[in-house]
Amino acid sequence: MIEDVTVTVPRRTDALLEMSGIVKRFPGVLALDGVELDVRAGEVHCLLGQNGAGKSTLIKILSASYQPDEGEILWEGRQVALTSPQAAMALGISTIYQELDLVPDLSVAENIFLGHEMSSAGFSQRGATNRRARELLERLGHPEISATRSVGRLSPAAQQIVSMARALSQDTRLLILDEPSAVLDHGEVDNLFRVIRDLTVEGVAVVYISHRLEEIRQIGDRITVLKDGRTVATGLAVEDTPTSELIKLMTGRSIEYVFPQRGDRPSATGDPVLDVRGLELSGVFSGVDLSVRAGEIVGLAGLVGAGRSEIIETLYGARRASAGTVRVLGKELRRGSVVAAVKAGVGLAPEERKSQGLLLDQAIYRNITVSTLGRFSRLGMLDSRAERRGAREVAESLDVRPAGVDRLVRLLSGGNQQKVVLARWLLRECRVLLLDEPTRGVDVGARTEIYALIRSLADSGVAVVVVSSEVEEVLGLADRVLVVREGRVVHEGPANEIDESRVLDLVMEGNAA
Amino acid sequence: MSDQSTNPGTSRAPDVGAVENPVAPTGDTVEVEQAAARTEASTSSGGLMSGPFGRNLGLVVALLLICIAGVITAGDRFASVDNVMTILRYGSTIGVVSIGMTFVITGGGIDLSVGAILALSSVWATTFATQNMAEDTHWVIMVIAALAVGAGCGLINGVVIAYGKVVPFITTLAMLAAARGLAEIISERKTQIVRVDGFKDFFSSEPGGIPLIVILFALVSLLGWVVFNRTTFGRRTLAVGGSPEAARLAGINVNRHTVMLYVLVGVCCGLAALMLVSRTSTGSSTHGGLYELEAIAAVVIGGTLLSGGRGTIVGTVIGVLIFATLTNVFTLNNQDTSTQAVAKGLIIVVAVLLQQRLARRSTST
Amino acid sequence: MSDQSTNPGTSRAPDVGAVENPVAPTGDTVEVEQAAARTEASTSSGGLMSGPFGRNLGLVVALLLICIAGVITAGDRFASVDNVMTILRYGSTIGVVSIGMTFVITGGGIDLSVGAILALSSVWATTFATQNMAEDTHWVIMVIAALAVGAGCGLINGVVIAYGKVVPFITTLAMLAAARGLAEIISERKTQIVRVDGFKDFFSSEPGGIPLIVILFALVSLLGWVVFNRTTFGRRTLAVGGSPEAARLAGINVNRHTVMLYVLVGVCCGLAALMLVSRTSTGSSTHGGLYELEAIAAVVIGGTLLSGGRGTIVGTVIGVLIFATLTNVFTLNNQDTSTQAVAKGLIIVVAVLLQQRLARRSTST
Amino acid sequence: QDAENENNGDDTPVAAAGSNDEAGDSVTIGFSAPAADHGWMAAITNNVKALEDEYPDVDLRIAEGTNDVNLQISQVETFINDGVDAIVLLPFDGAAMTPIALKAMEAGIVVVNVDREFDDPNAARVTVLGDNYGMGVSAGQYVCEQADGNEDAIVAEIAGIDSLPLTQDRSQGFADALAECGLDVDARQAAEFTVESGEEVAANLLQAEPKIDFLWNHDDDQGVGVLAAIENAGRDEFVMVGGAGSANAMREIQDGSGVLKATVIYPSTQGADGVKLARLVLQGKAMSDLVEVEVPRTVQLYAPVVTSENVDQYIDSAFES
Ligand SMILES: Nc1ncnc2c1ncn2[C@@H]1O[C@H](COP(=O)(O)OP(=O)(O)OP(=O)(O)O)[C@@H](O)[C@H]1O
Ligand SMILES: Nc1ncnc2c1ncn2[C@@H]1O[C@H](COP(=O)(O)OP(=O)(O)OP(=O)(O)O)[C@@H](O)[C@H]1O
Ligand SMILES: [Mg+2]
Ligand SMILES: [Mg+2]
Repeated sequence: MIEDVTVTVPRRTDALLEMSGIVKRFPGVLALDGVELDVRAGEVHCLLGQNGAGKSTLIKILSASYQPDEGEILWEGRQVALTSPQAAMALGISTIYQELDLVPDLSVAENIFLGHEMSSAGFSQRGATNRRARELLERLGHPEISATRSVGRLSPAAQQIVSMARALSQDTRLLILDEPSAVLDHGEVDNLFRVIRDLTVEGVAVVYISHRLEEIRQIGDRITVLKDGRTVATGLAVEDTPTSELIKLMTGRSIEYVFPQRGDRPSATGDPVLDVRGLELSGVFSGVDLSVRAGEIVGLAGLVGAGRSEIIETLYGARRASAGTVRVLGKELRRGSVVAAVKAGVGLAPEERKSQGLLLDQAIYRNITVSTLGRFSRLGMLDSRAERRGAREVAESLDVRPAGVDRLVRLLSGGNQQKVVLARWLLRECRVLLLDEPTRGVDVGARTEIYALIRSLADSGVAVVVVSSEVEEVLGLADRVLVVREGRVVHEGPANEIDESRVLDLVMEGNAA
Repeated sequence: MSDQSTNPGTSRAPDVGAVENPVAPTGDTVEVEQAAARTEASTSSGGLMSGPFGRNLGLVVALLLICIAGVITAGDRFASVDNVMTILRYGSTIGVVSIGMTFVITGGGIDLSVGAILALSSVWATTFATQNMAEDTHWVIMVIAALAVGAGCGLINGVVIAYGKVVPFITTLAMLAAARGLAEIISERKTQIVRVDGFKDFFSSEPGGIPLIVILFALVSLLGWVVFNRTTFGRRTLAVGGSPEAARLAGINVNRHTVMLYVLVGVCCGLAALMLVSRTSTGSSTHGGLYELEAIAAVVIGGTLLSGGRGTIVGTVIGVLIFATLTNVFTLNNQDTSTQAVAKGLIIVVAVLLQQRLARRSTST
Repeated sequence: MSDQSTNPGTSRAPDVGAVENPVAPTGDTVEVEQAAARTEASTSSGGLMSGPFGRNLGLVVALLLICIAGVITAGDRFASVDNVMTILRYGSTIGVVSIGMTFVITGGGIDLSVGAILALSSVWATTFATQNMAEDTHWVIMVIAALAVGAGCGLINGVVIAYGKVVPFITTLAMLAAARGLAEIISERKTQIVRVDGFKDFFSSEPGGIPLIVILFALVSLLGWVVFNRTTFGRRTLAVGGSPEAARLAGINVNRHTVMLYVLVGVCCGLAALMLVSRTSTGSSTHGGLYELEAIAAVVIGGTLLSGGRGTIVGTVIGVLIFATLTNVFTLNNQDTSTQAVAKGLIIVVAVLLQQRLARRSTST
Repeated sequence: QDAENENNGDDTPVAAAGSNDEAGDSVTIGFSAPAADHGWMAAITNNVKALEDEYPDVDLRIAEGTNDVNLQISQVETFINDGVDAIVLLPFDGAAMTPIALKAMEAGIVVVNVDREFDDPNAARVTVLGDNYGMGVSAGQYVCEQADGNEDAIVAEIAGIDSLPLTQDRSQGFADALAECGLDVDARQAAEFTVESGEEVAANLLQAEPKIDFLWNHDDDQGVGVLAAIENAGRDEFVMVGGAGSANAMREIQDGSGVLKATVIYPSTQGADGVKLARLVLQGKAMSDLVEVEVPRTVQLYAPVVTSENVDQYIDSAFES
């Protein structure tokens, strides 16, 4: 595939966009410190870097959502000032932001054309808008998404498609995608790449950000690496740069094993810590049996929308099961009660980290201790010294960066935010840990650390359930794998007895037919 | 430097997709369903008749129940054309204000100063100066005065909120105090009587047997519906209220839009002031007392989300009618104020509960 | 990144700094920047005194300006112990309600029924039955009655909001109507005069020359501060208001906590009712008129975020004092109500703008 | 019906008033007033309600009290729709209710205007007025009497809701009467007719004026709060005059130990008087003590000053606030 692209794309060497010496300061943070970037028409330029390296900040400057403190931007060789999002759009810069920026109560078509509505005399031309939207969705390979449906009703993956359609609804010369694949599964990513290739053939330049390095190999032409707000390498040709070197450029160290070694697990034969029987949430999934022993990691694989999140949310009590029982250490949990689950020693790191997992505008230590407040209080009075100490200990053991537990969680990078959520349950010393997409949007370095952490938790006797859309991750991390399709468990077995293609077959079955 | 333009993910959770994501288990099991129900409803906004009807089923049922109560307790006294006109005339003023309020609330704001702006507009339109000018030229001068005062107050609200970044609640609370105070100063606390006959004649006319102010309310509702659902302004209002950051990134001038929303509600207050002036033939600093609460209540009961991003004009109109009819039925039955207040409190809560349950049922099948 | 991690003093920063975020909520786009500024401030805040002070600098300045205006225009009549007591006595009732309101708003809710609950509590505590009972037994019965009524109303609010999923605005609006109506029915719209001497003697006592109700306000503020900043309850309130969903998934019983918040504000209303009963020596269904707006205004001016998740007791107390002092200065200068209203409107907006600018400056250096 | 016939045939010359009270044709009378948010207004409505039992021939329709002119207009519209025989209207704002009153008159309904006057004489068949200006004058004259030539006396005034015309009238009357004896109002604040506002305003006012000689408070209901503030402040150097004439205030005057020495009556029976007059007009009766065969157009009630000397005379008819 990659060869195809390099052959068919007419390489132009003249830079469409050049950014140099870009500096962006936030109070107390130097987010960008002299970044260089040049992008050519018709290429896919990948932007790599750890969480917090400044990738999103850079592209927000490009889309004029931020103003740089220093530096200049050349567009087709001419210096431009990007003063407002409109100005950037006028040049043909379209952006798909890392955090989906759609309006839930507007329809798909209305979202696509928000800000540049098709209208006459202020009246929306709904027919034309819907028609154009359908065309765009079709071009993106998703004619099944209804143009009149409200976006809030769509799955995250479909919302991502709508964002794409939105970016394509204008005359685009430069398309920026900030981690578009985080919510997509395999098939969807392939589809996305097909669209990107079509665009580059037309001479559109693409800036692509992702933490999944294998995607860079598949789609990228050249690479720029950011580290701590500086450009450490720019214009690297994808073919000539081994992954290990990329990792080294990004993290400043080399990472040998991404997944931790599975130890031998004597405990895996003991009584189950978590035992789920016949769990059902009507209309979503049914007949789910699941048991996890102390020290065991069980992975749930499946397509986006298969109902894996619902399964673990239900067994956590965040949704009320319509049938079935959940036992922890033999004790049955009250249905639909998170409080009961937490009391029994269950913890959940939810899928939507920011809205469901964290109190973004509060300090790190408060996010860590929120489930353990009782431990630091007597008669309701908090001993905040002890509380901070407790939080700091866990944060340090997880190497949450930057150090210091008084920082607002909002300002942490994705990987570190995830560590904060894990720290919460680590502090609570829970018996069962439910992890929903624990590494979504997390960079390679932090990802490795999180894997190691999960493994060491398991080794210390915690029963772990991991949901992930990355089959590789499930297979690499889990001891046992359950494959979920359309709300049913279709396969269960040890992780080392199944391979990626088999899982994909299981997952796709029925979809393909 | 441009600190204002450089902020992502502002006051709302930045991840829009996640905030109102139906997949997310919001609140608790009940709420998830509600969210689903609500979104479902708004997707089907295709047809005018089918959409609003299903969505507002609970409200319509509540209104019907009140009407039935009216017929049972007051019979023909309730179910007569005259009485219906009485209800409509009564609901018109607050109705026009509520339509404007629907826009502001949907756009993520709130306006506590509507009653005060109404009072100020009414006083300004009826000052001797204005009336003298109107006599010399044309009574339209009074109309222009009222609308201009409303728009001006709205403009001040909007600018302070959008550019001064003072929260709407505080800004409009301050405007409430200031506008009513100014109205008192201008009128010297006297009720100002309208002496311009053309004005009175025009506004109290009843073309086709329907009072002009009722026609005005109908027109404003219709216009409001069209603007809300069929124009870019209306759609952008939803975007600004639902996700100001997304709206900004989409190239919408959120600040300017916010200002326009407050000007719009200000103009509505000006129009309502004219309606009230014609109805009472006076301008007074006491006009429009507690209209803010009544308008907000009608809007919210109608199904508009108080936190912005979701609104319905049809719901607001039904909400206004519910309150007006309720009051009428109470009057017909000679109820004393206190019992009314208690009953109203109960009915409000029951109506909302009913609305929620029915909306869920009607969309989950 | 590295400059962040080497930031000194993070580990020894006392928690106060982080508890009450220093920056007033300012509209939309400036917020992230402020968030950053806040961390900065909280990491470097030295002690108890500097924390609240710097954070509320704008408010303190506003209060000082008003005091200076008072001294200039009214001289010793303003700057006397008696006058300070007058101001404090005046601010105490609304102050106690505002402390409760701070909790509810921080917890993501709002309570429009505070005034009505206060009225109902006052009437219930002073019904003849109770007074007769009190004469037979002890006036403490009246105290218990007032607090119990407040708690009961709060309980109803809380249950309807938390379990019925009716939005707080509508629920408490309904309670406003219902409680005031009930108060009128119970009192038969008569002002009920307190005849129990023990009660009057106790509440109008002035231990150490300070009126008891002022002492009560101080105690409630102190208690409120401790609960807000130093207990698990306060911490959970912030969590529930900041992100109810995240709080729920962290194992907090959000519904129960919400109910407790409304009970708490209800009890505050009950206490405020007792204070008002002792101050006016009457119970009346008209007590507490418009307290909802005044309390919310004081809370929001103080810097508590109307959308929840961030609050400050110190700010609320200063907010209450600003309003009380302002009224006092106006009265000392014999200003009429209209001028007062206009000036108040302006001052509110200016105070908030000042607060925002100063808070930003003081934390971004 | 029997009673009616009896009445018609009854020519006993005893008390003409008595014959007016006897049952006549059945009449339907609508009554609407502002919100009963303070004692005096509540007394108005209560006095009207009491008539329902007194006159079996009157079918009384009492609409919800309201301070929203829009709503009050719609209440009158409802009365017109209902075809009541008479409407007794105590408007929140007289001028604002004029158009609808005119409409009612045009519809052949007898409109009785109570307390706050319409701006068109044709809008009412009978107008029952309290004398707000006269009330101020009475209070002012009493103060002048007590001041006894002392032109330096410090006079304070606590008014009612300032945006109501009646408050303006009272204050005007007060100021005019004071001017007669060379006095003027040194401090004036407006409360809201509620106990609480009375207390708040008085507390601040007392602070503002370290020494007061006379204090006129427009309304005895808010006066309860004013008295509480005075007690809280421990002040007793002045003479206070009340307004409206609640039973409470009269007991206070009777007791004589407090600062409240007098109150100016503002009859709370106006509404009831209006209903009675409406009934007479409808039944074609006259005010029997007058020679006139029709009910007069305007009845203005008297605003007497009640002091410890004549309090016994008034206390029984006073309203409980
Ligand atoms: N609005 C802001 N205020 C303060 N600091 C900010 C702001 N936005 C970003 N930062 C900080 O700037 C740095 C760069 O953030 P940025 O979001 O660009 O990283 P990123 O490379 O996109 O990371 P990720 O891979 O996690 O998306 C981080 O340290 C972040 O905390
Ligand atoms: N509240 C809701 N309203 C409507 N549809 C919903 C709701 N919650 C979930 N769904 C739908 O149910 C299906 C299951 O979603 P879910 O997120 O559980 O899948 P998943 O396997 O966890 O996928 P992912 O990898 O995205 O987490 C999806 O199609 C989703 O859109
Ligand atoms: Mg990023
Ligand atoms: Mg999921």
